Formats: sequence, structure tokens, C-alpha cells
Amino acid sequence: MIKRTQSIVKLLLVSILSMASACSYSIHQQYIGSMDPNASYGKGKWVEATSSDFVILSFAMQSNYVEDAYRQLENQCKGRIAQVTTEHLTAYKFLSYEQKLVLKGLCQS
Amino acid sequence: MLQIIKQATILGLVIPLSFVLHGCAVLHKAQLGDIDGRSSKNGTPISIKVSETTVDFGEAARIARNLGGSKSGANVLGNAASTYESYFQYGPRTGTPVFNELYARSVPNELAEKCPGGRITDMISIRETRAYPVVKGEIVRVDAVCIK
Amino acid sequence: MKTLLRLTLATLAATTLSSCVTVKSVSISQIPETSQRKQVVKASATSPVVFLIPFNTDYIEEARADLLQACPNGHIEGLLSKHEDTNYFIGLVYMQKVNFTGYCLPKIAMTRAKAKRKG
Amino acid sequence: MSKIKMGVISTVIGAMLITSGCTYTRAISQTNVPSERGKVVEASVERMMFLGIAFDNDDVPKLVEKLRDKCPNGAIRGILTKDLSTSYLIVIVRKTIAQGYCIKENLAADDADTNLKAAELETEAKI
Repeated sequence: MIKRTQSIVKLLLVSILSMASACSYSIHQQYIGSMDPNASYGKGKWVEATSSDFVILSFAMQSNYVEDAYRQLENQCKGRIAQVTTEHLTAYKFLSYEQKLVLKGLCQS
Repeated sequence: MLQIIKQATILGLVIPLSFVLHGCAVLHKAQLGDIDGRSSKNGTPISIKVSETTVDFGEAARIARNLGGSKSGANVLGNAASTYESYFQYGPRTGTPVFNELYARSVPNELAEKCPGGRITDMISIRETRAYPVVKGEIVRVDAVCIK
Repeated sequence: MKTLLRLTLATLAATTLSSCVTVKSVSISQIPETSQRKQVVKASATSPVVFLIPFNTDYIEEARADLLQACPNGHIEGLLSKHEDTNYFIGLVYMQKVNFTGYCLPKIAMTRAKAKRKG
Repeated sequence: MSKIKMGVISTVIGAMLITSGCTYTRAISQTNVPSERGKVVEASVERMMFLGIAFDNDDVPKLVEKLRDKCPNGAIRGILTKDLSTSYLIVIVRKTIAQGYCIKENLAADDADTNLKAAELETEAKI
């Protein structure tokens, strides 16, 4: 009985540790958005926004992290964002994963 | 006897198939940007390709299991690989999971470096995999035209 | 090992019963400056996939048509397009959904601005 | 062969037959939509792959040229890209379709900074 409990505790500890750290990733896309005709590299500054959603056993009821990243990005630039690149990836953990959206924009302010 | 036949079949199928599939290209996603009329005349075509090599644990497990007997070392390794894949690579995937999160992060900067002071147009972003037996190359490729 | 097996079964059961959302692709276009982020336009459309059988891919064009209708005379910027699947039964039955969100920039902006300056 | 194996094989074959000809959407993207939406242009690239095997994807970037040829004297804006995949038993056909609006290039430039100018003018007006 004690041995069984010990093994379950060990398993739980391993699970928690594994959930806390990701070691493999899947890059779903790296979309390079269009650029304004009047914009150019070197003009303006880069702004970045990242948002994520931690999912256990595939229980993902919404995908609002996409809109969150978008809001974060636009809040960082009062001016026009002349180009936006969108990277979408998944970071795998033990029987769980983290959905991530990384946005990079060229802020013309 | 059965085991020998099984191994012979696998060797006879897997190995030639490995050569057939050598460098097989798998397209996952293709997305376009705006197209600029001037680009075809005044622009310089540029291309960025970043990639990350990885191992397909599922494929490795299948091959190892088939090559080895039920209690062989290969089978044990196969089971380990399969367990790792099911428990630690659980979730949505595009291609085979890699061990570097940042391999595609540099693409916007690389584009800016390849087109200093200019702007890019006519871009197409491609996510593909170069598939070899067990070993995979996960690729992000961007073709565009630089206008200065 | 038994615990692992139980865990696997639990996982399978969970994923079978859950309605999990998976984002398939996202794209974001140039975003206008703050003063122009006033009129938000949205459109979405869905299409089911039943036992791996999808019915069409026209729902994407339908969503775009609705978006254009929401901003008939202006141009639409800061366009966020999100394509996602909602799984209802171990990936055999799921709903495809496309969402478009952007800012409608009416064409009258210039004339109004000029008029303001004259006034 | 065991009953289970037979069951699995028949299920797989059944699924292949049922889903034959089904088209799945892999990705979409949409760029800024212009106010001039008069001329719609569309182009696509398609590849048929036996057992889904292809040795390169070099045909995909040609989609840009194809679309550009449809609007030789202008710019294409508001491009919607649909990346599709259709399976026919042992053959997979992947198709990428792009649809946009062909507009005069000066309009394309205007569309991008019209509102920027407008904002400047409005600020001037306030001052």
C-alpha cells in the first residue's frame, strides 16, 4: 500500500515537473504580413507581443490568446503598424501543451 | 521462423522505401501577402529559409519495434520512444516537433537585413518539412521582392 | 505502469468528450494608427466536418463577403483572420470556423479632414 | 491474421473510401481590403501526389507570378489565400488558391496613407 502511494506520489511529482517545462515545440506558421507602400525597414521601431494558453488534456474551450496578442501589439504603438509578422506555435509538456502567438510589428510613430 | 520472415519483409520494404522517400517534401501551409505592380520591374527577389533538424519518435518507435523481437533491445527502445511521443508530444502539431523554439523567430530581422532601407512585397510564407526516414527537417521559408 | 495505463485511458476519455478548440492558422495585416481604430468590423462563418467528411470550403468566402458588406465604401485594415477547429468527438466530428476582425476606414476621412481645416 | 488486425485494416480502408474526394482547409490568410473592389483576380497552383509524396514544393511560389500576370499594370490588394488538400484514396491533391482585387498602383499607395494624411489634417484643424 505504502509502496503504491509512493509510486503515485513520484509519478505526480514527475508530471508536475514535466508540465512546468517544455522541451519540444511545433512551429505551425511564421506568416510575414504585407508592408505599406510608404514604409521601409529602418524607419520606425519594432514592437513585439506574445500571448499563450496553457491546455491540459486538450481542454481548450476558447482561443482568445490570439485576440489578446493583437490587443497587446496595437497598445504598444499609437501610430500605424506598417507590417505585422505572426508566429504560431505549440510548446509540448506532459499530457498538456501551451499554445503561443508571437507578433512582431513595425511601428511608424 | 515467422520472426525471420517478418524481419526480412521489413528490411525488404522499409529500406527501399527509405530511399524512395529520401528528401520527400511536405507542404503544411502557404500564405500570401499583397502584390505590388512595381515589384516585378524594379524589385530584387529575396528568399529566407530557416530550418531545424529533428527526430520523429513515432516513426523511430515503429521501425525499432518491427526490427526487434518482442523482448529485444530495439523493441524496448521502440516502446520508450513511443511512450515519449504519446506523453511528452501530446497536442496539435505541424510536421514533427523540434527541440528549438526560436529557429523561426529571426525571419523578420533577416528580411530587414536582406532589404536594408527598402520594403518587401510579393511575399509568400511557406511552412514545409523535408522528410527523411526518422530524421526530419522543419522549414520556414519566405520568398519576397525587395524594393528600394 | 498500471497508473500510466489508467492515465492514458483518462486522457482518451477526456479528449473524446471534450470540445477542444485548435487554431489552424492566423494572419494579421497592417494596423492603422490609434485615431483610425474606431469602427470595428467583424464577420465569421462555420462549416461542420462529420466523421471526417467536410462539406465545403466556401464558408471562408462567405465570411469575407460579410466582412466587406460591413464596410462597403471604406477600406478594411488591421485585419485579423483566425481559422480554428472545434473538436466534438475524437477528431472525427468537428466544426471549422473562420473569424475576421478589422477596422473599417471610411473613404470620407480625407474630405472631412480637409473641410475641418478650411472651417 | 488476427481479427483485430483485420478490423483495423478494414476500418482504415473504409475511412479512405468515405473521405475520398474530401477537401480540407489547411490554412488561410487575408490582407488589408482596399476600398476599390471592382476587378477581382484569382490564381491557383495545384499538385497531384501519389501516396502524398512530393520531392519539392517549388510550384507554390509561382502562385505570386500567376496572380501578378492577372493584373499586369496594377497592384493586388485584399488577397485571401486558401491552402487546401484533397484526398482520393492513394492520391493527395494540394491546391493553393489566392483571390484579390486588382487596383491602380497609385490607389494602392493612397489607400495605405490616406488616413494617415487625414489624421494629420485633423490635428492641424484642431490647432
